[in-house]
Amino acid sequence: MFDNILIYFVVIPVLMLAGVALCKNVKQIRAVAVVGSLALTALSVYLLLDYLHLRHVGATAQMLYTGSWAWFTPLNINLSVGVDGISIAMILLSSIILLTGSFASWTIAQPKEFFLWLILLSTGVFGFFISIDLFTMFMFYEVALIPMYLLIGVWGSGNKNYSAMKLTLMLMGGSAFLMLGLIGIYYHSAPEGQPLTWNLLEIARNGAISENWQLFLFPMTFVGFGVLGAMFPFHTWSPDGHASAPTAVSMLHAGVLMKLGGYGCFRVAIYLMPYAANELAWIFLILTGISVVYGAFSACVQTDLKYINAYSSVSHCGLVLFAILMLNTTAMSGAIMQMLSHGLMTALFFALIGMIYGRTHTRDIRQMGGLMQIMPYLAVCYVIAGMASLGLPGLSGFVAEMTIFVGSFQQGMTDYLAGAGSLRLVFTIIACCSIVITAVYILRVVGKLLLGPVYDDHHRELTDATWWERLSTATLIICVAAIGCFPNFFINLIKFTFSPEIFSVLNFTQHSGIASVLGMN
Amino acid sequence: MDYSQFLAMKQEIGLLIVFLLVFLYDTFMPKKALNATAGFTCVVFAIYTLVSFCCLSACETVSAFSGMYTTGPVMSTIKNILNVGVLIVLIQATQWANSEFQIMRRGEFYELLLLTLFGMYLMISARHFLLFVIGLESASLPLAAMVAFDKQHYESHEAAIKYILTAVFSSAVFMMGLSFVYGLTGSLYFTDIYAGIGAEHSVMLIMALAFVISGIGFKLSLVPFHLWTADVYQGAPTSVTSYLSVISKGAAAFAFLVILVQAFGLAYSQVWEWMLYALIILTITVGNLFAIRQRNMKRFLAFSSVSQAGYIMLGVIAFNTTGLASMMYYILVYIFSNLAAFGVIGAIENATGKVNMDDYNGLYKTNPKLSFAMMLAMFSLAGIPPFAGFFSKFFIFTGAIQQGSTAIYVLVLIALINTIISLYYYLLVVKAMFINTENECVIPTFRSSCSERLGLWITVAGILLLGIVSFFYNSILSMTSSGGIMIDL
Amino acid sequence: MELTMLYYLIPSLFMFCCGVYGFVTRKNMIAILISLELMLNAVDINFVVFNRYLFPGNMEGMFFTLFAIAIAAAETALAIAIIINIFRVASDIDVREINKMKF
Amino acid sequence: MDVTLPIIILALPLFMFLFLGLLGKYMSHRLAGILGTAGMGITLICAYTVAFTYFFSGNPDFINAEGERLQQIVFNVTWLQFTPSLVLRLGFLIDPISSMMLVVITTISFMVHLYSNGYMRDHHGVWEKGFQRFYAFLSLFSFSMLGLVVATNIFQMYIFWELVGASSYLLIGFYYTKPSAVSASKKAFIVTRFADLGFLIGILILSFYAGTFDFTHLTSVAVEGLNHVYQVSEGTAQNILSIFANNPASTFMGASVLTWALVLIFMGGMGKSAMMPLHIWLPDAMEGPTPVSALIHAATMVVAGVYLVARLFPLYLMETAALDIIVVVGALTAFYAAMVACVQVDIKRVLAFSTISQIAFMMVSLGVARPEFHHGLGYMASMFHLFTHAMFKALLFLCAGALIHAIGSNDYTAMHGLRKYMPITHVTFLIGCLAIAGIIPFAGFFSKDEILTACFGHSIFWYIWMSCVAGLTAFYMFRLYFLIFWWKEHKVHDPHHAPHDQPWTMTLPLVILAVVSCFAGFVPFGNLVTWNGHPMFESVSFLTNLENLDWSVAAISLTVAVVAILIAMKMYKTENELPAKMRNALPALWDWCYHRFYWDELYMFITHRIIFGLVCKPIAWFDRHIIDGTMDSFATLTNKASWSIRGLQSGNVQTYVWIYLIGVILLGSITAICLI
Repeated sequence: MFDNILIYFVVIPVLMLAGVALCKNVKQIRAVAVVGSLALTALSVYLLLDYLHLRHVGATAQMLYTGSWAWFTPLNINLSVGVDGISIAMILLSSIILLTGSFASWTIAQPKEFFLWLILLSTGVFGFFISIDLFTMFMFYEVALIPMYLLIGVWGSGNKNYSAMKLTLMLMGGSAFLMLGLIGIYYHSAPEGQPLTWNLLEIARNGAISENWQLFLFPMTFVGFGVLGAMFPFHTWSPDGHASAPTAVSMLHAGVLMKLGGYGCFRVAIYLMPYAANELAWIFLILTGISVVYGAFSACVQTDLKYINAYSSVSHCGLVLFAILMLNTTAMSGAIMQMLSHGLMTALFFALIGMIYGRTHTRDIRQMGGLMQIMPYLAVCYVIAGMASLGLPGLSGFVAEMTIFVGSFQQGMTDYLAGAGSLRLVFTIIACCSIVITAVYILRVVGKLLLGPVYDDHHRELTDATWWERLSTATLIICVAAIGCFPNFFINLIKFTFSPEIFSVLNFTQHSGIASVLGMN
Repeated sequence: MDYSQFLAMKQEIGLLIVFLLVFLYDTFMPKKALNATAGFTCVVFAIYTLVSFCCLSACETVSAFSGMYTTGPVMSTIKNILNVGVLIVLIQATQWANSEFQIMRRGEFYELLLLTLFGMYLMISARHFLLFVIGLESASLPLAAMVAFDKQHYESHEAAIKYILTAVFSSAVFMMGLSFVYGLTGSLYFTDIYAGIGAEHSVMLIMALAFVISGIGFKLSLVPFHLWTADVYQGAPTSVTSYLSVISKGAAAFAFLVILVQAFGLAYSQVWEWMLYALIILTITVGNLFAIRQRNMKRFLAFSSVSQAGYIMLGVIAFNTTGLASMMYYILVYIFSNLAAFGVIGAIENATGKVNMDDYNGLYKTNPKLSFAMMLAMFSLAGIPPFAGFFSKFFIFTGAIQQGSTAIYVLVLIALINTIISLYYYLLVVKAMFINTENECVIPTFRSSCSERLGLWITVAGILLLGIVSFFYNSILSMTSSGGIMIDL
Repeated sequence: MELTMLYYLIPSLFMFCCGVYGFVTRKNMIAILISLELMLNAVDINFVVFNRYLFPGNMEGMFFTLFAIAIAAAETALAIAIIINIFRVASDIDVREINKMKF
Repeated sequence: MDVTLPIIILALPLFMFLFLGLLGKYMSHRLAGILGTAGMGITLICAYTVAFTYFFSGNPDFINAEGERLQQIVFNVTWLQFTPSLVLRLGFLIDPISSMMLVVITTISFMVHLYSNGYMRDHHGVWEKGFQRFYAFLSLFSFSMLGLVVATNIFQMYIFWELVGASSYLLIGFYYTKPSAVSASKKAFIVTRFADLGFLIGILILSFYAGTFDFTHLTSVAVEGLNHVYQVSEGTAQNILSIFANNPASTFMGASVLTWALVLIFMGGMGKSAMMPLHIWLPDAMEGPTPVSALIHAATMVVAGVYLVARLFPLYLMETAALDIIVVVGALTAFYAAMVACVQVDIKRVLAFSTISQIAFMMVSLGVARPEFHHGLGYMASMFHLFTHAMFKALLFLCAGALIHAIGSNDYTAMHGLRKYMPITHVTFLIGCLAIAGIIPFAGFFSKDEILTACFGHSIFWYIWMSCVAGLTAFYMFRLYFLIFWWKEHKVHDPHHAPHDQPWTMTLPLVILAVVSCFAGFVPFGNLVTWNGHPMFESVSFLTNLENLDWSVAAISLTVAVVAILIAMKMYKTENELPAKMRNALPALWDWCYHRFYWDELYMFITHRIIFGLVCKPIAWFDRHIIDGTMDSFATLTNKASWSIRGLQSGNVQTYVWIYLIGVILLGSITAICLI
């Protein structure tokens, strides 16, 4: 079992848990956290390189490093792991954000409990990304959800009890639907007479889920994951939750946890139920298309920094689901890029907001101004994050959005010319408009918060970033720039999965669902 | 008559021996040795539990007294599960039993407890309604006495009278139903009833079935037969409450399944499925709705146990081996989770006499270990991984859905949505302990007695291991699917 | 005239209903206990009658009745004991006063 | 051609940006300035080498046997692969216009780098705060602009298009403590962003149908097709156009898909080149330091739109409808900007509006260009004007910078009669004015004359229109000139601080640019830059442009210009009542011009009232109260339900039993009813 490298993505966090539990003072805790997350980062980088090497020498399996260990044998539940480029990208993202997050929470109160919960959360995240068994996937998914409650409730700020409870309950509500969907999938995972299975790959290979069942199970799973992906109208946990959460938690939650939603929609809902995905895409296209512009517009009038970012996350994550639902290679790879990009970007945002809040003790942009003169380093980082978010070339946001737009537009025109309705086309153009709105609210914040004269003279004594803050932000910025400058590397990393023989949904050319329902011919 | 048939009842006999030992010890030992009664009982019972557990592998299906009594792997497993629960209860009760008020009567407490356990054994193994009724009554009547144990507390008496009156009433209704079943089928043997009732639905039989179900639903505290639960749980001594909440529920649930399957099997499955759908939805929802408001921890757990009973019934309605196994597993996990919660409550009550949720505010600051155990219990009850509760819930849903009808999907969806409500109130406790700080009289830091700590350690270990370690569920499921009571499905 | 089963069942059902009625209407707990006895006896009558008329071959009903009577006795004893306790504590046996724990 | 020089051209400015940006604050101001200038100087040399090799080496890669200039892609690396066919490459394309642009950009940029060494410090030699940052941003801008002009495909162009937008944002907002500067930069970015949205969608449409981003592919197809269309026969045009024609959706809302694509792309151009109605950001952009205005908002970035249209010119020729739109937009903008420029007080604003007007000239001339008239004279004229205008407009801005630096104010009212105090500035400014007014033999004359000729060839109406605009141009430029240097004597409070010419770092660029403005007109553009690479004239000499003038047009435009200048002189040479009189004569017109026809107020209304007030705020409210309210209401409803049923648990045994009994009976009876 321990000859499989993937297992260590769960083992190391568990060891970290034990280590933190045994720690005596804050120094040791920091040491454990940093060393552990560094180890995870190193491991994921090694995994990345080794994966590319294997592909290069001609590994053709869909998932590599696959391993499967019997767990609940009578129910065919195994601990099956395996990764492809997409999972690896996600794992890399998670480890980086865990690392920077532990730097960002260098001086947190009650560090022991905090890091216990934080690491438990990341255990869930890593487990989710490496597992290809629906049961373990779901288990790790919920492991990742619940520490949120205490992290926000204990270390949060503002209306934290309400936010924490709301966040937990809404996400659990999503996972209630999800659980039903997954069990349903299990009982239709294999044709009559053959043993049932929870294994993603086998289910996809069997393709035994009948069309009617797909139509019932797809919404269950998609909504279940979509809630975590902040899909309109189930996004309302996100503003309050992020606003109340402590820095590192916002980073991990917006940076990684919300990606679980998109990843799950993509890996479970669409991958296993292509027919329903194709038939029902239009419903969720409308919802996600709405959330793209809706989030952006809402962000324009917020005055709390975290609310602004939460809404922009709604907009960006909406774009992820939107692109996934295009059911077309380019758009889907764009969606993955967007997950990476948004993860790093928004983590950077929340880190900076946390640092600014820690100094000024307010997040209201009307109470601040001219921070560029006071804390230039943080201000410049904020500008860079903003530029990434509004899609400046050379930073991650641009490549992701452009890939999505190109792919969606191709798909939209194909639909339109095939007489399958202009829904995709229309919503693509609507989504394109979001780049302008994004510019509006980003520049609004930058202008109000960083530039202009100093608003509050008490702020003049404030200090600039400390070394650990510099470390964490610089790391994130470098990653953002790396994606922005060498996108093709990542595209090559993930593109293997998007071949029609693996991803059967790509075989659907006629998107009859939209046409038949909306009659847009 | 062949008295060797008694040898079939190994576990019952073993239990009787334990009972006699405790009785003799309590009666004839010198006064000062009595302080050790509790320890003595625990040890003896532990030995018995161990032995019966070891015998489990050697156990094969036998029936005695012309089929009145049957035992087999599955039956002995559930009995062993109950034994474990009782053992934990005994350990946790030690502190309370040694308190000065109980000092004179603690022997009786243990004897009554063991008697009720004996009754539950009979309920589980009975294949004839006469034996079943005897088991039922001897499981419930002594409980009334145990509920009334806190003589100096008025609540204890109120709880007792409410319990005894409703219990007798429900057993009357139950036996009324039985009389009609007897009248219609001419026998009280499960198998004969199974054969006797035709496929056609007669109103009288349906009513009779409703009466019977209500009688057992009373013990399981299914809505609307649950109303005694909250008051009794609140009034009774904490140890008794924990015993009520897990052991008798578990036994009743299993017996319920046995009766439905064996007496009112396939021919009437449609009928009682209808009834169970209604009962389960009511039970889960109403239990949750009542639990939301509760401030008294024992009352709160009472309602939570009501809704938990609903989830247990999902295993019954599944009507297949997976469901049975999941139900037994659920009972096992539920025993550990609930006893962990009651262990903490009892410890705090014994130390400070506080039982309100508001008193728990800021508990983590003063007693981190206790609040940690409590949190694990709550998460496990709420079904949060990686704690055992998650697995039991997931498996019981899996088992239920295996039945495959559309109605079951709806039922499970409702149950799942209810888990959100339950998560809410379980989190309220966690919130009180970890997040709330506004509390003028925080529970001071205290060191709970070693027996309580032992009990808590056992339960916490169970919560952590029962799920992750797949051995337990796998063995239960393999046992149920290899014979046991489901053969005739 | 020849007595059919109905002649016994109807009174027993009536007894049962009386018991229920008494239970939910009487204030005095002793009276409630008596009503419970009525219900249990109705059950006994049922068993005996069914056994005697329908299945004279075996004695299941009769035996059940015997056990039921014993159980009823035990229950009454226990209930009386508890009621006495209550009377000691509350010096009142009005069942409607026994509602300190509610909601 | 080997790749070292092109790579240096792109890499060096980028490196300078990173270097100065990251390490700038650890080095002295002077060193940073020198490094930045030196870096730009090297880039300048490389760019010149590349351009001259392209034009004059006669290398068969660049010019074929019949003297046709060819496009050549020096390198082209895959950057991002969307689909097997749609690949986003970063490369280096040299052809006439890109080489020409290389020269322009590097020249002006170098001048500005040099100039800023003097400008960015006050009279006591104290350096501006953030001087290094300034040079870093300048390098970033140069990098982006160079990348834009050498783009091999339209998506690369879009990338650098965004980058120049960002660097212009940074430079306009250089004085970030000034709220006006901040809002100006924000405005500039958002307006251009909005335009870029059109650009993006245009690209998407174009690439979907053409299946490629590459200019070479797009245009070469079109070029040869057009050669067929205009020289051989109509028939073969179809199969070239067919890539856009052979599908049901080829027309959308009446216009062909190609038209839509091109118009949308032109929208991007409108944003960057400040065409009406997207021009509003440019006047405000003058909040930036004057050298920045000279570099970005006069010479280089603002002509990116013109460059874009020129780049895709063959495609536009396939859809002349788009070209007509360009003509209309351009002509209106030109006239509007000229009108406004006549009454502005802030000298930089005057120059800004004149820039808008001049760019509009280029646009018009592109719009009127047709291969059948003088081999697409308009195209050549537009590029020519781009070149000359860059020179003299940069000159004018740098002069303005010198004036502002000396006086410390942007208003001519604070200046008046400076000719004695700042002779060099005076002369150079005058040269600039003559050039832009189109007085022979200064640079502007030739290019503007070609443009008017092209208009004449297209339609007489636009010719007259544009000639009027040319007259206006001459008028307002000389109004400005006279108001600054004449009008009345300059009041000097104390002789020690009398305004004087600036240090050599600032005057040298003025002189150089002035010289260039004098002679740039004689560059035989017709042989260097034409729409399809075919040279216009057989023989080339120093006087080629003079010989090939269309004297009828030239004479008219000259007279118009001279008359305009005379009027300006009459009105503004010496202090008099005439301007006030005229202003009172037409108060409404004056107000509208002075307030730029209230465009900004209109935009304020749309953005603040409509977008914010009627879209954003309602949506935010809706989210908080409706969506979130619904979610919360689930919780509250559950709670209410819990309270409402508490009565069941009355605490009274008898009710318990009642409920029990009712439960049993209902359970049985309902089941019975359902099943029987």
